[in-house]
Amino acid sequence: MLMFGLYSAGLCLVKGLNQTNMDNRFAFGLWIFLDLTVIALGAGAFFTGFLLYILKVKELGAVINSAVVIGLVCYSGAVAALLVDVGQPLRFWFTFWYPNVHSMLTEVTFCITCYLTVLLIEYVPIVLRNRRLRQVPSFLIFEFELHKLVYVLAGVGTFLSFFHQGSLGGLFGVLRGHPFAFREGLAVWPSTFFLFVLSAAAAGPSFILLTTWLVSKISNRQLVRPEVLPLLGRISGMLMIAYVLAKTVDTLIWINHTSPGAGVPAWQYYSWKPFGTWILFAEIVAFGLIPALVLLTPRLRLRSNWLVSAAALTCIGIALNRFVMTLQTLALPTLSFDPFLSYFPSWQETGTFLGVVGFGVLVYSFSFRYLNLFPQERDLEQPEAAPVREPALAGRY
Amino acid sequence: MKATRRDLFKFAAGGATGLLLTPAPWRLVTDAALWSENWPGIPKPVRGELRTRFTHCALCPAGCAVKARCVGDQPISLIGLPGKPLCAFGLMGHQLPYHAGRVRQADADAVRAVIAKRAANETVAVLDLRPGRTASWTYRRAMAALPRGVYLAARSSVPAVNLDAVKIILSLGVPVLDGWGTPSNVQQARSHFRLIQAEPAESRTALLADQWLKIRPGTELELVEALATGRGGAGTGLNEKVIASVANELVQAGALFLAAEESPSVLELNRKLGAVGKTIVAQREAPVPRSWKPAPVTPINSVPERSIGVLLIDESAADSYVPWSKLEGKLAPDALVVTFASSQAGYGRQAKHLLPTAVYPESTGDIPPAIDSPLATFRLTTPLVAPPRGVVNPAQFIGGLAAIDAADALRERAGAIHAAGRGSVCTYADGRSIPVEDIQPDQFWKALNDGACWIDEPGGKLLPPVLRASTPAVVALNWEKRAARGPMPPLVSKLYQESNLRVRI
Amino acid sequence: MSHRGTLFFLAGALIALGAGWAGFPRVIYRSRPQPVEFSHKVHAEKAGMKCEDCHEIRADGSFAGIPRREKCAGCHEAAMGTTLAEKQFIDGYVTPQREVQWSVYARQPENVYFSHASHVKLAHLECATCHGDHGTSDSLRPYQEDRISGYSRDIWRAMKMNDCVACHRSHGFEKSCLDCHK
Amino acid sequence: MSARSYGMSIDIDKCTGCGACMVACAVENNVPPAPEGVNERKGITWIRVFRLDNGAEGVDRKWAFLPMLCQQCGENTPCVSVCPQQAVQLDPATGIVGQMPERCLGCRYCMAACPYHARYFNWWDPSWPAGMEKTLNPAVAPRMRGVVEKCNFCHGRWHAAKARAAAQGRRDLDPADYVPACVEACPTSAIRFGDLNDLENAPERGSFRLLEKLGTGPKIYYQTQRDWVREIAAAPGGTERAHG
Repeated sequence: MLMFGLYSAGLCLVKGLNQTNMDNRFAFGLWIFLDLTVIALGAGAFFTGFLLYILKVKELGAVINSAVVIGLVCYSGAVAALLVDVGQPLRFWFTFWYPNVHSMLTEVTFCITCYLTVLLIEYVPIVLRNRRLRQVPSFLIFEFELHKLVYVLAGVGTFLSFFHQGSLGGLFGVLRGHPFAFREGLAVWPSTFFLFVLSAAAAGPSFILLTTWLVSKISNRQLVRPEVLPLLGRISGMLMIAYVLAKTVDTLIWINHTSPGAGVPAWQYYSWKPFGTWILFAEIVAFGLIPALVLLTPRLRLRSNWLVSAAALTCIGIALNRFVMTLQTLALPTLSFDPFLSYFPSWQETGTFLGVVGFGVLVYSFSFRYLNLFPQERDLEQPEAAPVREPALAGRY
Repeated sequence: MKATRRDLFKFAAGGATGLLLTPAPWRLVTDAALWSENWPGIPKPVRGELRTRFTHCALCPAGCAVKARCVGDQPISLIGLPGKPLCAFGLMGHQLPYHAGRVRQADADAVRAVIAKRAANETVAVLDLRPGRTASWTYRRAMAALPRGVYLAARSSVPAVNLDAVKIILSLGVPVLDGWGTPSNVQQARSHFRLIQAEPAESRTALLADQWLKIRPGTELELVEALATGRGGAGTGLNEKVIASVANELVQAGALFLAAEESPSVLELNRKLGAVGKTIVAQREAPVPRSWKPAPVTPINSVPERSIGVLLIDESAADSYVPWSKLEGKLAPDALVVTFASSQAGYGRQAKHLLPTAVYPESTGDIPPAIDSPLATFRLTTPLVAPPRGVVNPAQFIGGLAAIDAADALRERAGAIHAAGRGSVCTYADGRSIPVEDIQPDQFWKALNDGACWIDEPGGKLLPPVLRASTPAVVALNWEKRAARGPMPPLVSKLYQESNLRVRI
Repeated sequence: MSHRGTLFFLAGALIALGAGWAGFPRVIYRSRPQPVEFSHKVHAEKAGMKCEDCHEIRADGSFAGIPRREKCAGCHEAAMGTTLAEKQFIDGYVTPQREVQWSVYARQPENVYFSHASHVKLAHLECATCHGDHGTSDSLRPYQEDRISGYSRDIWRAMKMNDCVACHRSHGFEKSCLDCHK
Repeated sequence: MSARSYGMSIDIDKCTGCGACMVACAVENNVPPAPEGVNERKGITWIRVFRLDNGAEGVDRKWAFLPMLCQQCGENTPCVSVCPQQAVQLDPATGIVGQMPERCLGCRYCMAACPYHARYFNWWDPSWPAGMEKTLNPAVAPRMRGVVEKCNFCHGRWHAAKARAAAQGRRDLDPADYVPACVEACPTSAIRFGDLNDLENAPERGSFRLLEKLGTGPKIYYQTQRDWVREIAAAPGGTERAHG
């Protein structure tokens, strides 16, 4: 999978982006959509860190390491995909050298790069807990020092990711040219900015919940105390409900005010098959409200299959939202005489992304194998970890 | 003492830190980005002094005046004269020499030898796809000189259309607004004639016409019959009312012109409706030297079956073509077919030999008066770029077969025109118009080469054309058909491929 | 122990510094001599010529750059002096009518549009302002080209974008990139 | 030098869809011909003529041609604010929205931002048939693969005009000095170009702009006497009428 990914990415880099099925209308394709999704799901890292270190929700200590690794995996993957996505990767540093401070993308790039480094630093102590490394005294000292830092890091991390999650939303909220995506701003940011933050925060815990559950199923070991997952669920649920409310309000404002203001009655967007109003319904109710309610109902929450499926729904809901923001926005015609277009990724695009996924799975499973991702695991005195089977994990996204 | 692994780490670390304090890494990063500005494959345009040169566009019989912007001697863009714009294809003309499908090499001498041998006792025929040029005269002289030479013209009779007198045009699939006549003339006349386009395809002319009769393919002549007789026409797919109203319009209109590919019934109807002599008039040609003894123009139909031993086709400048099926029958069993073309797209498929020719704007020659110019004109296409080695000049080649030196034919004709002393010459550089009798022959010749047009004086009444109603269906080339039959400038991809503007019909 | 460590560290640092500062510039630039030995000094002083006598601005505002052979041949059809350089030039280029393949020190990237006309005729800049003492130099130094970017080193000396911007800014001419880029 | 605000006024009724503007533009700005198998979705045409029809069938069916190019938006220009590295600029001196290929990262965010789809990405390395690179225009630099490009009102001609004026000692341009290629080439002079600040170029009454309500202040004005054309052209958001 990794090899295939590298090959397709190589094709795109050497032969150019003509290898993809993107075109002048679909300037963004599979990659951007999935990057957004992945980053949203990776948000678990910052938010758990936030809860644990800043709000002192101690129970989450059980999953923080795993969360950090997931965050690292998601972000590094996304960045890798982005480097293939741009036409001139050699010029990536221009953004730092000649930044355009008004551009959401600049904000995104800055925050993501910084946050990636933060994640790396947060990753170090986890690595250092590895038994063999612990034999080196100087590393031990280093780790100790680092531990004092971790609160700062968590703080910084939260701040950073808060911003870029938002800016990612802003990316499309500012598209004045696309009434379908354009939203009025609160302060300097369009409403999507805050919606994205909220949704990411909501999806993050759910995703951690999912992975933890999945890993424990695969390695059939109990990794965390039974109350941790429901807790994650509850957090996710609360945020989700908040998000759904906010989203509804925003949508109403948009339908009745923003969009008509730009000269387009909102119904027009949904007159294009297959994007009927059902997509709006699915986004807000089916994959928003319902899981949120499930997660907030204690009885259901305690049943693992309800819990897990609700979490899954949440993640899907977020993915759907990102899909709508990226691809549907571009698919909808703006001029009366241009057509509604559809787009299907080429195998090179898919391949590249699969490669990223493969990389993620690899990193995660190695960390799981050699590092102590779930501190409680040892307290629950389980037998020594069996090596994780790669493919079994592959279906995570 | 021995360096441990840790020391090596330290050493490397030191190296790294040190390197960061030097320009090297930063410079490499910058250079990588700069390299992306001119990595291999990005051509560098040639710089140099900008010059302006004039010529005439030879892509279609309109022969528009061309103002070429050149760097040094290389044209980099073409543009029309004020009030006389070029069409989309004329604007790309200077790229034609670089067409990928172009044929460049052939053994002309071997072919010449073969033809010469057979010409002694077989019928040699020349098919001219743009009659009325000086080259055409060379062909006719050569065929007259050969023992059994025949000169075939794609259009046996070249009538002119007096657009000023036209009040209504019924066009049977003729691209009146897209490659027919001189764009600027048609544009100006458009305001005072009504255009009815009878055509199956959704061509641009059809879209822009005042009325579009969407007839079934191949029912043009049935429509003509219906219009002439007032009966039938069901096969066209139009209802009687429409046909009747059109017929009525045609009769009412004082001066009309029925554009169509040559065919007896069309000419008949034109006569009947009184177009002939009023809007359809005789094409006038510029004077030619008295010493030139031309062979007659033979209508293709009157050529005996299986009689032609050697068929020479001049495709180098084609305005229309004769379907191969119409020619096949005339050829002797072992006939030798040689075509002069710049690509395989045309008759190249049927011909035994293809002799590569220069393309506009490499070629030297003249352009016959446009179909919408009742006055005789004489316009040269002076080459803007040098033709590649190995191309053949059809006129000189065919002239050579009959020991006629056609190298100076153009100049001789210019001399004859000057001797006639009629008309005036308009020079493009300064936009002046000088009566011919006021300038010397060599000045006249120089002016023509530097970009000027000789126009006959208006005087004299317009004569009705000599129309032979016995020629096969000749297919007029609109731009879509041209694109299919010959090389087009590479940038036509903008029109046909990268946008939905034009569709190949 | 730690001593040794620092030692190694410093050693590495020193070597890297040396390589980066001294070695790198030699490696990165490809250097080639000009085809003909030419002295601006001689032409300026002995022949008393001015820059624009050879490097003219055409009527359409474009800059002719380095004069072509005909221009040189105007004076050097036959040898005027006794120098070997001139003899070589005449035998090598004028007589066989070959163009000289000069390498232009100040050749800007393709995407730059620099108008000598506006800088000389409107802003009345001296040639020396940008070209330094090139006009009085006695010999042509070898042309140095960046191996990776393929640009002349002199751009990096005095004609970087920053240099242009600095001057434009100081005169309040900084409008947009498209002022100078194409 | 007084600040200008260059703009166009296009008479849809005069446009015959001949494509001269598209070709002249490609020739002037060194836009390469399409590589194998490129369609209208990946092709590069700084100006593109669209074919409109009134959706009726049979004899009532009517057509119009609408030349479409970068609308040079003058107010909160969508593509300028989104570019992460200042590769897009609204030149205050000319009102031209400029694209700097050598600065462009190729993120295509500006293309997503443009409501007129007037920005084009170099999906391929630029390539011309052997020998044809001799015909390139020295006033315009060919773009490299992986960057965005668009109409800049033939900025190379603006440079040339400035240089010509400078050679004559003039700082300011006369209207005749500077005309984009499409305007020069249009056989029916359907496209007019000029400084919108000058009175004679002020848009006529009844002329409209595309997607005005987005509030991007485009500087390309369109005219038509035909109501159905106005209705279609002015209406935002794809209607069922739109055909590929």
